[in-house]
Amino acid sequence: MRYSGFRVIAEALTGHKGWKPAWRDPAPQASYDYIIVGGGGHGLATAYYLAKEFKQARIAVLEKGWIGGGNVGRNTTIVRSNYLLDGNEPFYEFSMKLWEGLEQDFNYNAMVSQRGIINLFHTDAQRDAATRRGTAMIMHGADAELLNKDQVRAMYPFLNFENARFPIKGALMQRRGGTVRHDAVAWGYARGADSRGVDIIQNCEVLGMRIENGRVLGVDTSRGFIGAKKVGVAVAGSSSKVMAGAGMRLPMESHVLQAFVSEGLKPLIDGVITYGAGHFYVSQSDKGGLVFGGDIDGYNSYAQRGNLPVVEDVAEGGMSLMPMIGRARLLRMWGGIMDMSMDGSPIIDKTHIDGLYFNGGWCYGGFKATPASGFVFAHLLAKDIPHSTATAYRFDRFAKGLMIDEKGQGAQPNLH
Amino acid sequence: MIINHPLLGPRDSQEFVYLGDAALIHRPDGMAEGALDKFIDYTYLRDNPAGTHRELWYHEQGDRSWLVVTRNTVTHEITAVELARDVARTEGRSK
Amino acid sequence: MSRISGGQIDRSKTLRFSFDGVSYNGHPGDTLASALLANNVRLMGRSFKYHRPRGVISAGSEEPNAIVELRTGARQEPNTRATVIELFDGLSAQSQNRWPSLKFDAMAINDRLSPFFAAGFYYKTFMWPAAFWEKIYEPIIRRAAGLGSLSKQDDPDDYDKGFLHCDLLIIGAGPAGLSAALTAGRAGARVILADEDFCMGGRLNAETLEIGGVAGADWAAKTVLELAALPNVRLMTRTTVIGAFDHGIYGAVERVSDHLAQPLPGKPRQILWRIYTARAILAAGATERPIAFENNDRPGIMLAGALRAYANRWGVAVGEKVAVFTNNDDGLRTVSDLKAKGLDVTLIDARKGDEVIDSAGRLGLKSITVRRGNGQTETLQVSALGVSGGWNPNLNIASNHRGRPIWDDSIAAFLPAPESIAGLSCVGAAAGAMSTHAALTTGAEQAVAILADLGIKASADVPKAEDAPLNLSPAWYVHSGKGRAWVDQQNDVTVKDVKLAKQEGFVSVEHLKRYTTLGMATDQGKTGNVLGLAVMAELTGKTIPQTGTTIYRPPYTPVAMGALGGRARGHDFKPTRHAPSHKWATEQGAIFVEVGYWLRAQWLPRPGETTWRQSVDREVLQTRKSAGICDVTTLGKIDIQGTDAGLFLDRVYANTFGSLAVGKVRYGLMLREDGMVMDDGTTARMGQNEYVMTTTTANAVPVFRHLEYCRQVLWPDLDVQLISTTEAWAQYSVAGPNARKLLEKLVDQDISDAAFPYMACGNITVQGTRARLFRISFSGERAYEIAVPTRYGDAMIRALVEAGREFDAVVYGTEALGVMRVEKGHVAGNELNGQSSALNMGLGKMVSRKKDSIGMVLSQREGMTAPNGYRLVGVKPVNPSDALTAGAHFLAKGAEAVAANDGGWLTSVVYSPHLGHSIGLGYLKSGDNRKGERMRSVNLLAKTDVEVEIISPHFFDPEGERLRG
Amino acid sequence: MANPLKSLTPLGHDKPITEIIGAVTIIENVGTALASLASRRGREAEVAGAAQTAGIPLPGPGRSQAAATYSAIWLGPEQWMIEAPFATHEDISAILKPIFGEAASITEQTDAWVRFDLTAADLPALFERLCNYDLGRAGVGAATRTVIDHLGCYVVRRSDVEVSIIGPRSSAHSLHHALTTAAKSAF
Repeated sequence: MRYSGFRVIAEALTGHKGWKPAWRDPAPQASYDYIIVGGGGHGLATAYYLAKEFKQARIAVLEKGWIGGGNVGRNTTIVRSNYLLDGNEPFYEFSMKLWEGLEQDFNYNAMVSQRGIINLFHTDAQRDAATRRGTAMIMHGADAELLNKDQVRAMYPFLNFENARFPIKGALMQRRGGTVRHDAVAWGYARGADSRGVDIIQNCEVLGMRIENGRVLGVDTSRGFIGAKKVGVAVAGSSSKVMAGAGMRLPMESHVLQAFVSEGLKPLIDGVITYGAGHFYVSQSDKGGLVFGGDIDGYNSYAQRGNLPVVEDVAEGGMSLMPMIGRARLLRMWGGIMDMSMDGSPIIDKTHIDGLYFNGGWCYGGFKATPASGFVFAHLLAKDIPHSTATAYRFDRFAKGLMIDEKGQGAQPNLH
Repeated sequence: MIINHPLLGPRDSQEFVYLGDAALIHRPDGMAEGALDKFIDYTYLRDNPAGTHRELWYHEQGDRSWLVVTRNTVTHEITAVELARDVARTEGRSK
Repeated sequence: MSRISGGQIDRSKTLRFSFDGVSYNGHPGDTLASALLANNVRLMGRSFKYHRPRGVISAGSEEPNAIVELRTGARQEPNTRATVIELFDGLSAQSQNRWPSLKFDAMAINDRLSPFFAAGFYYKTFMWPAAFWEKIYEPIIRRAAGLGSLSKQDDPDDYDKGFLHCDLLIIGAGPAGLSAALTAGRAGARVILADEDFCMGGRLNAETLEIGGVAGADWAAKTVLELAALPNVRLMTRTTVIGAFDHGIYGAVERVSDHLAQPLPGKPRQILWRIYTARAILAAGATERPIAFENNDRPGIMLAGALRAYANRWGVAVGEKVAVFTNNDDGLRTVSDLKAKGLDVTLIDARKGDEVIDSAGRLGLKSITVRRGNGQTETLQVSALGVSGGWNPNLNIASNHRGRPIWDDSIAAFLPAPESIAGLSCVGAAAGAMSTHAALTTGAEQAVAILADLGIKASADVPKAEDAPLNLSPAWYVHSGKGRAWVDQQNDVTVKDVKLAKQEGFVSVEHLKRYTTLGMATDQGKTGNVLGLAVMAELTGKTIPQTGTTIYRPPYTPVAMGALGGRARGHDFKPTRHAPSHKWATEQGAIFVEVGYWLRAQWLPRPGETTWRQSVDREVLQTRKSAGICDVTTLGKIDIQGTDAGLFLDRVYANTFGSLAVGKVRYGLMLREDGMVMDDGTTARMGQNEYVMTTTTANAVPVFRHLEYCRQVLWPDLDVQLISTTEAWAQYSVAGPNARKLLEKLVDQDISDAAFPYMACGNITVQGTRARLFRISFSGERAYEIAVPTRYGDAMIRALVEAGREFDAVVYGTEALGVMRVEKGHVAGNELNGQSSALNMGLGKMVSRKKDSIGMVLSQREGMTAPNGYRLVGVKPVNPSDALTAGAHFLAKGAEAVAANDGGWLTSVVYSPHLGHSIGLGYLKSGDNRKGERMRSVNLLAKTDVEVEIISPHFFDPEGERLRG
Repeated sequence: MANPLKSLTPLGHDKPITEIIGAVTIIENVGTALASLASRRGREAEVAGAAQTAGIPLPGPGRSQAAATYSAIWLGPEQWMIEAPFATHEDISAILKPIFGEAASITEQTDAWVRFDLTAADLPALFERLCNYDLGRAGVGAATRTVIDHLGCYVVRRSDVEVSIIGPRSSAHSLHHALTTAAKSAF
């Protein structure tokens, strides 16, 4: 069933009796050609593109809970392609281009809103880094601009320019950056995949992998064994747990990242603002809530909740950057579990087990990567070769000394 | 969180800096055969358990002791806190 | 007037206040809501989506409808619940989310168009053409959305943070909390009793029930008096416990000044308390929930307990003729209490099959339509309707750690799961103990049990109180007609929306919440969530617990960002570190720059100099010509002692140190275990077992942490002791041909080249004062670093300047320092970027393979030793008048500016007054073999494209003759 | 030889400041010389012996201890901060080194720190606005390092009504600002 303005009007006039379930609730079949483990944004996008772009069939997505209940439903909804390194930027720019056509592609309004993102800088060294990054972005086909202090002030006059411990000197801006209605991304992909025959199986937890002679045969689940020719794992937050089922140790730790939303407010902040002298970034949702976040709590955790020190640290950053928010109220805080990898960049690769593929290690970057992650993972699953924008996301890059370390922090996940 | 420092008693975790898995104690010998492979595993691979985890914390704003904290990564419950120096010695580290 | 007799307000005093510009009177003890109701104002707000006229439905912090903009100007506070605003003289409030006025709101058109705005409609449209989203649809949506507005001015008030410690934190000062506090307090335990209200007692203040033969409110007051007299008990009113965090830490916000027009001088508006507890008791009571029926959202329709509370606590009747719609005996209390106040009250008892099926009155309730059990319908003219669908225990905080609540059929509500948070016990209504007797008993008994665990003997002494059952028979929503029955009033989520969600497959609680926005409003669904769950349960034919539970995250009620930020704003965001020469440099009019927490002199302008370049060029040229002085105190200094100190240095530095002679200094390169460069600096051997390491300013703390890690964790038996001495010494660099002559005027020892050659170090005295001297250079000139105890740092800079006068010595800042180090090809911050190896920096030979050191092994990986990797190069513009910019990328001549052609980038750029053009350092692929090559340096942001020549990074005195002199 | 160098206090004045803010008296104390003392590996007993002979107390974890001339604060395992009157012990490390010889590592610390002595009848009421240290339960002689407004500081309870805060000297102004602000706010 196709969504459209006309449809909405027609349904409104006939009591909304015609709306059908957004996706079916099928029972698992005995076997599939492709099993995608994880009904989050990445898993659902993978299934969608497998079916739509790579014309594959007999695909199932297995989700232990309800689809979209993981990080795709608990993030700060920012999309951008302002990465520095060759291993990353082509991929994130590919993702940005997919965002730009996504709603028409999957016929669901995910409110992809390119209202611009700025990264403030406060020192000459940060400005030099912004020049290096911005130039690299443009070389990779993305957009970037360097704003001076006055240009930033014209855009956001309420920032603290006068009485700041670390004065604002300017910003790197990507106008194509912005926000997306996060839940709608999961639902849109789910609906699009379902309508192309993908079985989305909720409340079906993968308990183990069945592997014989170095080849995967399928997965044991809370709803029984399900056979598969190929199994793709996209379970960011639980990657180490699931891959342990295949006897693998991963180059990552799980950490909790808190995010926050304020009470609804009339429009204040049009785009996305990232503070360069504190751990704080903010945007305003279409409903009016200020959506903001900062650093991970910093210790290994699977708890999906954080502690006060980081809450306070984020608020301190916010108050020092925009002292007007003192009288806005924090309404809700939540925590998502991040795969924090050893160089801050993801892994999308085959494993040493035939038919078993892995997608994870997204650190903070998972949401904005969703479309490209699904696309390139589908490419890898369907063709057994990496997509041209994701050739660097290999397991063996650490052994070879080819880390993709945007922050230059080395092998310490909680610093990325 | 509260870390019950073996010498100083309960302290707010905000006084500490977190490093990671206490397996880092077992640094391979850089001059030994096959050191490269050992260092790659040592530096990059983690068990990352959902459950009991032995991890290194540094009391940077306190007495500058490195501690080995045994903590459940699902509940955050802490069941043991030891001086890393003592743990390292009992696990065979010396000079 | 709707004032009736009784209530806990001080009628002897009158407070003036205004709402939407109209002024009214109230009394101390009033909330804005009670005072407005007392003035016959029922319409207080508009709903989020349909802009429906709304009034109060509650008498507490669960209020979804009566939310206003409090105060004006920079203190304007959007979305503030009228039900918890303590009235003060001169209070001014405005209604919000309406235009042009509250009574006539143009956006109410949405209500007429509501069929088009069903749950999730926006996911299905506004997609074409794509460009229209940002340009047309979204701006309209954004303008319409949001509730109140911020002033966009800086918050003028201050906020504090604080830390409290106790044996027992009791959350909520109703009968259960007071009973627990009394028990624990009398036993001598260290108790904190916190309540969000400005008056302790909880529901007791709103009831006519008796405890121990006296009115409940009086018992509460008496109990508070006794507790206040106990030194071991801290009573905190106006204090909301916002959440339970790990290991017994609770967050709480105390509203110190919100009941005043503005804070007293020096006092904060609010304080964020971090409360460290051995144990805690949740006695937060329960929140009443409505029964949904058509048009159940009109001003005048409220919770039955709230209607009762306004009458009993505030002496306010919402009209003469009222009705009560209930499915439990608590509703009957409202009937009897209001009758006792002389009001005309009609009971509609759902348990008898009677139902309210509709209401009328656009801006305020005029009448309700009742369908009796026998099927007859009648219309009642009432100005208020109290609704009671039962009570939900306030288990919010008990579920902060994601412990799933448990359904209890006897009260048709969720109870906190036992042990859902370690150390937290729930008592009273929060635990489902609904009678006053049960509240008092569970509170006292839990306190006794907890104190026993803590080794404190206590005994429960519980006065007599009512112990009536609730007699509830579940009724969630009235099935009738086609109209809309509200579930989440603020977000305008109706029963129909829940049905639509079910129809479209959004049946799980998580999907229901996200798709319909149920429970996402500022009240976080305190009154609506369970109702919504119940509707979904009925639609899916499941029980409520099968359908799902709702768990709550912090904060319990929304928290001002200012309170979470505390004092850390403006210049107090982070501490400031001053260098020893700061006072002197300020006198000189120096320009300062933030370097981490430090403030360093960036350059020191002299009269007549109009641009920074003039000052910096002078500082550089004069230093190279004669002598320059620079405060280098900010570099990290670490005292390393012990018989294994040399061995230790060999492990942490990539190059060799054990062989360093006493009295000598050596440059050291420190790697991370992954083989990348962590830091660099010099280390001096001051004695047999005594070294002084210097680090970069930025890495002083991480390097010290790393050394302690190596010492304690990796090699615990090495005899090495560490302590930072960064702040103990004021250290100045004196550089230039005349540096020695200058110093000789001040130091008491022979520092001739024979006695003190290049790379020498030693303890000396300056005019009798203990000092250290190091002959090291960052500028490429003959240079010394001289250190004196910090208290003499100010005198030392003055002495150096004085001694330098005859040589026209200059004091130079970080800019000139940067120029000279680039001229010399030394790596610094922009090259030490954490992504670069020794090989990248042209220092590969420094990594000794003869010993095991941190990072040595992994620095040998193929990807890090590839010959086509980045190498440090020097860069100069072919046309000397061209300016280079740091961050620009290298491209071959004629190559298109695409990533495939990217050769590297310029890391640092300065103007070299010595060479008369701008120069730079950069990382260039295969840079080693490209000296003399001509390329372009391209900055695509500034759109500059400069032809450059790749040269050696050592622009100045490559042989280093000037160093040795 | 020119005039000897003139010293400044951590707050940058010739003389230390004393101020009274409501119920709190804040004194910038420059009358104490400091040096760190750390046992060399395996020589803890020697250090203890030498200290006893010299009348230098070596308190246990979380404690400070005063004696005739010297007092000491526990810094970390086998490490202490030794305090002595500045007037007589300006060159404190030179005085201590002969006492311990090669058995200990000694480092001059006098100038690394700013010390504020706070006097108030109700010190816990002030400290609950400053740091998470439970001063209410910390008796006389308690000493620890903790965080005050992002600064690592030692808190030493000298008596029921007096506490020393020893913080990083370069941040003396920030620390002083934090103390005075809290004093105004708390009382």
